[in-house]
Amino acid sequence: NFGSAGKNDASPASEGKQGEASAVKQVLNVSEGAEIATLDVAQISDAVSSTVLNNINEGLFRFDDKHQPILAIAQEHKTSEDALTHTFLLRDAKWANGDPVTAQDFEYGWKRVLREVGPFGVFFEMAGIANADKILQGEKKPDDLGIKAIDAKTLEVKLDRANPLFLPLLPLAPFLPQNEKFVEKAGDKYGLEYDQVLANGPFVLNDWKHEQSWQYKKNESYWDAANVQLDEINVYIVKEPSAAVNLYETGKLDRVTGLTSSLADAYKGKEDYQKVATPTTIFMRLNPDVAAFQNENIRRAIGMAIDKESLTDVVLNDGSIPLYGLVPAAFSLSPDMKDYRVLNGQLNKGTVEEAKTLWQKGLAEIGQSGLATSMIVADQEYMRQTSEYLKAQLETNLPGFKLKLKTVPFQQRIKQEKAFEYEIALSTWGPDYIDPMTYLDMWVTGGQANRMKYSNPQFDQLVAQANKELDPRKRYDILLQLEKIIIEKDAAVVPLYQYGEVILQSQKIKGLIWHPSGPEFTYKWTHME
Amino acid sequence: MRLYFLKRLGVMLTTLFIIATVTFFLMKLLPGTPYSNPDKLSEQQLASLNQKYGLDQPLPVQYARYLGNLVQGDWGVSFQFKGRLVTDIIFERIGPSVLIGFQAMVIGSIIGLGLGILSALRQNSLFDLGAVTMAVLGMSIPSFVFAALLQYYVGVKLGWLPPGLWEDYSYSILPSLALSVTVIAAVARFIRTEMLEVLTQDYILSARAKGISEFGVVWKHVVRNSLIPVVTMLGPMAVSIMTGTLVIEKIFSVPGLGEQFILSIMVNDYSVIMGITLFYSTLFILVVLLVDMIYGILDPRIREKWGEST
Amino acid sequence: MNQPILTVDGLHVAFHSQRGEVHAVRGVSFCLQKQETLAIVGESGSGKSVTAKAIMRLLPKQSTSIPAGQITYAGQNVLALPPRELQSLRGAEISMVFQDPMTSLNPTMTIGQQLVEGISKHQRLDKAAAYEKAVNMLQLVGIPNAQERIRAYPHHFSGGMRQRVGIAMALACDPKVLIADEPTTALDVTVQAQILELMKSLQQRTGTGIILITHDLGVVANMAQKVAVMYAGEVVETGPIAEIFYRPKHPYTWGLLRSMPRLDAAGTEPLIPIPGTPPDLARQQQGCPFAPRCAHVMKVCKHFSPPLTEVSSGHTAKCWLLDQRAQQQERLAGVAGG
Amino acid sequence: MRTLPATGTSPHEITDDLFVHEPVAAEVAMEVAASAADAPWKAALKRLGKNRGVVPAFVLIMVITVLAFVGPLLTPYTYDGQNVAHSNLPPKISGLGWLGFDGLDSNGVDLYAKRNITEAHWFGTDEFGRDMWTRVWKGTQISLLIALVAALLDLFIGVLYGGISAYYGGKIDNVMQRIIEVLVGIPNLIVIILFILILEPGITSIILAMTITGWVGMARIVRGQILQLKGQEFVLAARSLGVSNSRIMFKHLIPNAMGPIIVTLMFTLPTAIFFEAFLSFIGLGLQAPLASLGVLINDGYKGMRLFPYKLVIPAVMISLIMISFNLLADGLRDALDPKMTK
Amino acid sequence: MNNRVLLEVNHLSKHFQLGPNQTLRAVDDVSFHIWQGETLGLVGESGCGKSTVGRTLLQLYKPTSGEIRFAGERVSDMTERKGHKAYTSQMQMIFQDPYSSLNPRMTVTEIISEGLMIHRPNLAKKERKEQVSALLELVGLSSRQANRYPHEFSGGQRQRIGIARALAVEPSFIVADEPIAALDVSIQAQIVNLLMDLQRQKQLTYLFIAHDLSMVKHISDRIAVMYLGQLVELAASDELYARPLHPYTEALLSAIPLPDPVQEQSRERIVLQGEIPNPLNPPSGCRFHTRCPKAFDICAKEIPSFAEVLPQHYVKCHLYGEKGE
Ligand SMILES: Nc1ncnc2c1ncn2[C@@H]1O[C@H](COP(=O)(O)OP(=O)(O)OP(=O)(O)O)[C@@H](O)[C@H]1O
Ligand SMILES: Nc1ncnc2c1ncn2[C@@H]1O[C@H](COP(=O)(O)OP(=O)(O)OP(=O)(O)O)[C@@H](O)[C@H]1O
Ligand SMILES: [Mg+2]
Ligand SMILES: [Mg+2]
Repeated sequence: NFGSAGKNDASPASEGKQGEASAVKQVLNVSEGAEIATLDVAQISDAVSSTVLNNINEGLFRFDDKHQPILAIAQEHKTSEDALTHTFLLRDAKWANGDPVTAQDFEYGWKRVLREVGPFGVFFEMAGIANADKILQGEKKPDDLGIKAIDAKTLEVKLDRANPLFLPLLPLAPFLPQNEKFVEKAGDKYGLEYDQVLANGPFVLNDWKHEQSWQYKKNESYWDAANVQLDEINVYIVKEPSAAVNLYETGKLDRVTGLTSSLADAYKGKEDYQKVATPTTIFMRLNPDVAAFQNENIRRAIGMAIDKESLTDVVLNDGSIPLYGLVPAAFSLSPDMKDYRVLNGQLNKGTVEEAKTLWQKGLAEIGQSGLATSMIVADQEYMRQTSEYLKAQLETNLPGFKLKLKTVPFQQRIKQEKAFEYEIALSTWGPDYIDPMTYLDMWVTGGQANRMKYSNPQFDQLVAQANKELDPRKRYDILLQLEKIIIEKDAAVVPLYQYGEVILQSQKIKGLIWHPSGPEFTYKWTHME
Repeated sequence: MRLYFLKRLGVMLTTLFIIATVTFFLMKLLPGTPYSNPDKLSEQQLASLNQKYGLDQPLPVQYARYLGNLVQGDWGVSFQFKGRLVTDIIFERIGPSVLIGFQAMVIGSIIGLGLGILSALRQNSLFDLGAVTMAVLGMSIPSFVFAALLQYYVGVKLGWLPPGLWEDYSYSILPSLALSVTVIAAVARFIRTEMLEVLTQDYILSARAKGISEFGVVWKHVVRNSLIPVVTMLGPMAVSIMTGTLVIEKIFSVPGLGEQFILSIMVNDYSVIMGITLFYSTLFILVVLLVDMIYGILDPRIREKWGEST
Repeated sequence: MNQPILTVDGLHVAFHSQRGEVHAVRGVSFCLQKQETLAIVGESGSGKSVTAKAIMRLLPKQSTSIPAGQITYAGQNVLALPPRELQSLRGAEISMVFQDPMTSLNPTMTIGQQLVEGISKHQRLDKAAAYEKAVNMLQLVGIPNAQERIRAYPHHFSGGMRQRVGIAMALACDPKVLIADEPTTALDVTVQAQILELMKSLQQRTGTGIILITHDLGVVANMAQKVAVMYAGEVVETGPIAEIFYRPKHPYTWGLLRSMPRLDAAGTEPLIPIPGTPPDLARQQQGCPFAPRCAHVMKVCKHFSPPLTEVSSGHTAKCWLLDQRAQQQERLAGVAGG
Repeated sequence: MRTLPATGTSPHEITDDLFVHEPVAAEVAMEVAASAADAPWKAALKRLGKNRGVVPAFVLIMVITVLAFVGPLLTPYTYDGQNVAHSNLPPKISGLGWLGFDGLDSNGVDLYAKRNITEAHWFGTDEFGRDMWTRVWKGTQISLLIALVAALLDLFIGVLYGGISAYYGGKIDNVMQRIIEVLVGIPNLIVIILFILILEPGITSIILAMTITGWVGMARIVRGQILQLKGQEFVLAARSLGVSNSRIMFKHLIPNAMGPIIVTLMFTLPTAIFFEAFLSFIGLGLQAPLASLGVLINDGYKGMRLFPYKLVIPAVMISLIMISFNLLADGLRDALDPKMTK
Repeated sequence: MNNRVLLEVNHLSKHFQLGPNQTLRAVDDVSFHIWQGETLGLVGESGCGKSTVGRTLLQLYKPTSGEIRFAGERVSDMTERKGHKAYTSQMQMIFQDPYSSLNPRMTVTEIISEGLMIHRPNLAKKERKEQVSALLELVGLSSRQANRYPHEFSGGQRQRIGIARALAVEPSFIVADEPIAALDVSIQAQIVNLLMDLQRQKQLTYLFIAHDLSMVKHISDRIAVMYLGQLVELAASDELYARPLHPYTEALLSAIPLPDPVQEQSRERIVLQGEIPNPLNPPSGCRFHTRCPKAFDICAKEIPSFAEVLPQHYVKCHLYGEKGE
């Protein structure tokens, strides 16, 4: 049961037949758990905001229903031999105020993100765009970025290195065009109110009541308006799942997410009940400063001692699924359209007996009779539940294991992880982009998100290789190999589960596309039946 | 007396200054950064962001700058809502909080007074026992339980009122009701106890001897003389309720200030924390002042003590 | 003039306290005619105030009971009146001046508010007129600068001034019966004289019957036509004023009259009090309550309650000495003269 | 006139020979004087006993307290023993099925039968399969302790602070009230987060966290009362006796403010209990798997639709505790007030 | 009585600030002294400031101006140096209002033993209890009532509790603010006898405030008459009754009710005419001139001095000043 809400639906291409169902009002009502932080492309860093931008704006590419980049404002894409120069030909698209969307808008937009020290500025480095890294280091000016408007309709982007990730990143928010005239006029207010953003995408923002709701209307001047069927989308901010469910019951909402255990069970078996595996992974970091965690057998034993199925299905019961690897299921498809998880299988899965044996062996090796350690846990509900379960599991299944739980605020957990002030950390990771690499390259030696001094030269070398490999198949093989090294061979990290969501979605909604990373939804091809 | 209040106004500013100072430095001790996605930020990114927002400066410099801006009426901008003015955030959010808080106070005070007065007058009766029990339940069961019950039964099952969101007036009723439970309990308990005390006073006899109706006696003589603890408690309660309550706002999806504040602290949104703190403290101090003034209105003997102390 | 406006018959009041019942009033009877002043004197703690409050039905319901007795006002049984009628009675028909001037005024309302309250309840006056009347009343009881001081709070007033406010309050509605519980204790003699005059003139004008509770026998002499002497919850002697002053029959009354200082006396010799302490009202009493302190006590006094004996028309006393069998005792003649 | 029952020694008839002068014997008077009434505290205790709510309330508190310690021993389960196979079982007590302890879930399915479980969990189990009976009693222990601590803080800091502030008045009052304003003004949550960084979680930290502002409400209430009381004549009288300030405070002022003090106290208790739950949640309170009633309610609330017992049982428990405390407190208040006879 | 001045009051004033510009001069420039072992009676119209004088003496009110010397020492210095406690062991007050001056939450024993506990801390509990019983009996209450609360007593009984409370401390000076007003005559006699006995035995000194002039005369050695915040006359009691000089004193004496119906109904009184003046805005000149039957021009203009007209007989009246003669 993989994939998105829109999994069973037509691809964008097959979408085009317009409504015999014109009797149905093309209005979608959904909820969000948080307010839009900002709609200023240079400032955004959260999913809600990028979802809005994804639906009111359009960059060179946009994601299709398989989360693959497809041409959008770019009509044509040409790559040089060395894969270092990319040239885009833009189609005749318009901003909602009538201005044409030009190559200059892209150049201005990208450079502006770097000028504003936007949090997503790193994406330019990730994409490998020329000079991005130096600009971020402060060695060069944002104006030196490798992007150039050849003319109004031709855009040239230069890369530092051939990069397989370049295209998959392009649909993301930092790469959207920005209308200079409008941005400068809005000044400080840019992106803070619904009338302080300029659409060039399928929808325009019609209203935005802070902390309350916002509303999209179909953008009639969108180049592909003919394929947009929804007239109106209302998004309400509802922070409590039970409240959202109540609103769903009264028909105020067509789709709600994040049902908690009890609510989930209450709707199990109903038609509108769905489970969605999100790409957020939960895992344990084991600090190698603790002598026992330098022992591979002990690390492996810890992983095997935990009954992950019971954790996700009984204790959490919120749609989460057990994870035996770094990369979550339903996240990335290989060039052959196979799921990464399926390809790599369940790594380091064992029985409690195996765990016990390994544990005894490990203890003997380090000459200890038991292990008293502690785990830092962020103060989120599901984290707390997970940690309570882990404590019981480890303490019963591994004789001599004593685990102390230390609940701390989320910010503190991050801080302690970064400073190595922990023994075990119950950590989470979410993707930056839709590629397994977002879960893998964090473990390179000295990596910024490594935070447990993991170091394996072979691993580092393979990551470097994958980053250069332009052949998708070969590259995917490396990616699969990487996970095996860290989990199966080194048993360095203890993956636990991937966060899942139980959602209720009205049967009327068709073609709603949900993305595991970046923007959450694409409404362009959605319609009501 | 005017002098007294002028003086207190001066003192109020000092108090606010102390609160601002202490909060500022405590807040800076909080772990983490004010930037979103702290999990992903690299050291170097952090450094450039810090530089951009002046957070790389020594604390006293930051503090001086903050105060300087504050004096000029600049409360700063939010980090979590990139660049939105703190004042805008507060004033957008405070409306709903005040509305439901105020309604809860009104509903709570009226029902609470009614319950409390009746049960004091019928001390030890069954009614009294019932009222006390209700009040105790009201204070010992958290308001989110009432909120959830109201939402489900009145909002969904009966469909009488919207179960959540914030659109027109009707959306404010359920949250107000849920919030009022605590107020009812508090008012009822306090008025009852104090009335029992006052009812034994001699001047109640002399009021009765004048032949005024029992209602008149209770309302004009007993209740008024019983109000001091109620007012003491209601004042600060009104402030905290009207500046927003996390759970109720969350449950009913009310765009109020309460949720905002907690969130801001969790994500270290410095300027918003400071803004809301100052806003709240100002209100609190004003209400305390008001409560003291009401003491004076309720009991002239207290009023004159002020005259002496100036 | 000879129709009683208020009669109290065999009134008995008990307080429930944790020590058991306190029988504060034990069968008090008297009657009050129109335009008459009945003075109640007696031991402090003998139940005078309680009797007064019982007439007003002001005793706390929870902690008191009235197991016996009747109070009749204008043919109505006061003890059985429904609340509404009781309210129209209180303040308008029967009003009361409280003994304690401080605690009987509401500390949080101005003098004016408290006065106006009663006035506007019983007299059809608008606010301004009621206020006018209140100022008037204050002037009548001799509060200087009444216009101003009507806005003052009770604690701004001296004891005597508060007492006068209480009097003003009670007189405001021209009651038919005025119960004045030590109305002038806190007043100096000039003001006291003035207040007494005021009460008298009210009496002349409206035929008010006054029950005057006081310790000041001078005031009794000035005001009363009839006197009831109370001791330990009982009326031990009652009669026309001249009878009581000149021909008292009860040893307690003798003691009272004797213990007063006299202005014309030389001054240094000690006063003559009644020895001993009054009985504990929480206990069931046997015999005459005064017996333990009585100089003329007889064996019978300790075991049997003395009967009510009519000495002359309207003059009754409760004492075994009045029994024929005791009259034989020679001693009596000797003491009665003192 | 009442006829009085004659006692053994007294004559039955009025005979002539009784009419002889006979002064009261001195020893009789002495005998009367010696039999003094109860000491005041005894009297108060008696009055307390007479209040009709007090005895059942007291019994209930005793029962709950005893069960809080004995309860966990009555089942084979521990408060932290997980058994996922037994997760989310509804309460079942054989014989008490009619009371809702029938093991049926909200759809009327007998989960015990369905999952072939023979043991009965009296209060059901939570999502980890932990026995709720033991957890609830364990939680009651903690919550009672928290309530006790909160009450002590209120009484020791709140009453004293408010009392001193109002009694001395003037500048002292001014400064003390401003301190309260500062304490209330500084966001509690920030301070608590900072505590988490410094302190080990546990009772000490809970107490510390409650010490910051837990007593403020009490202080303000007491201040309001004392302000009203201190101008009264009997305080002047005490001053003229040379009574020390502290004695005036404790003997004259505070007893007269007892009503509101007790009610405030009753408000502090649940507030403290839920404050502890909040602390536990963010990491300063007791560490999981220990759970207080507050934590159980917070947790139970989330499953309220499908597993109402998880919320209802601890909520009923807290309500029972609070109702008994309140009845007791009301009784105490009445007993302490000498004017309340009955 | 010996010739030592126990208490000396010089130009004492106590003003109450009622509003921003409303000052009530409750006591205005009052001077007198009290010999050790003497009883000074203080009489006057109600509201004229008698209680205020008494309370100011005890430092319950802070004097607005003027000084009080106790046994030669300035009271303000004394309380500063030795504290309030030392001072109150010398000086006590019986409060006018027996209702509000008793703590409703304390039993009679507690109320009375409080002073004992403070000033005689070494007393064993049992002794203290005995003392309390003795005091109760002394004021004519029975020790059986010792564990009751004030509200269970009648007005007169409460008054006696107040007296016992003051006596418990065994002070050398007592301000008795209408200590007997609420008592029946027989108990009045008892109390007055008691006070006088104590005075004889222990050289006690009293400031005796009362309205009952016959009682004042009986107990006092000298009597001071107050009117509207000021002393108008001061003389030995027999002298004052025999030869009242101030017109107000005359009026006062003539108004004493006599406990004899025949005499009382037939006597003549001096009835004071005119408005009772406003203490917030007292009349100019002699404060009594608005009601004085003997007033003449100068009375409205000039304040008479408090002069010794006859030996040891002071009066504040123009009739006896040079201008008046
Ligand atoms: N609430 C009460 N509970 C118990 N006993 C009471 C109560 N009120 C009054 N008493 C008792 O009843 C008796 C009569 O009191 P009451 O006030 O009538 O006396 P009194 O005659 O007015 O005396 P006084 O002249 O001193 O005012 C007293 O002995 C008193 O102790
Ligand atoms: N606390 C106070 N605040 C304001 N005014 C007061 C206060 N206490 C007394 N007064 C005023 O001071 C004046 C004198 O009062 P005081 O109580 O001394 O009179 P008094 O001579 O004792 O009268 P009484 O014989 O009636 O008790 C009165 O006018 C009174 O209103
Ligand atoms: Mg009385
Ligand atoms: Mg006085």
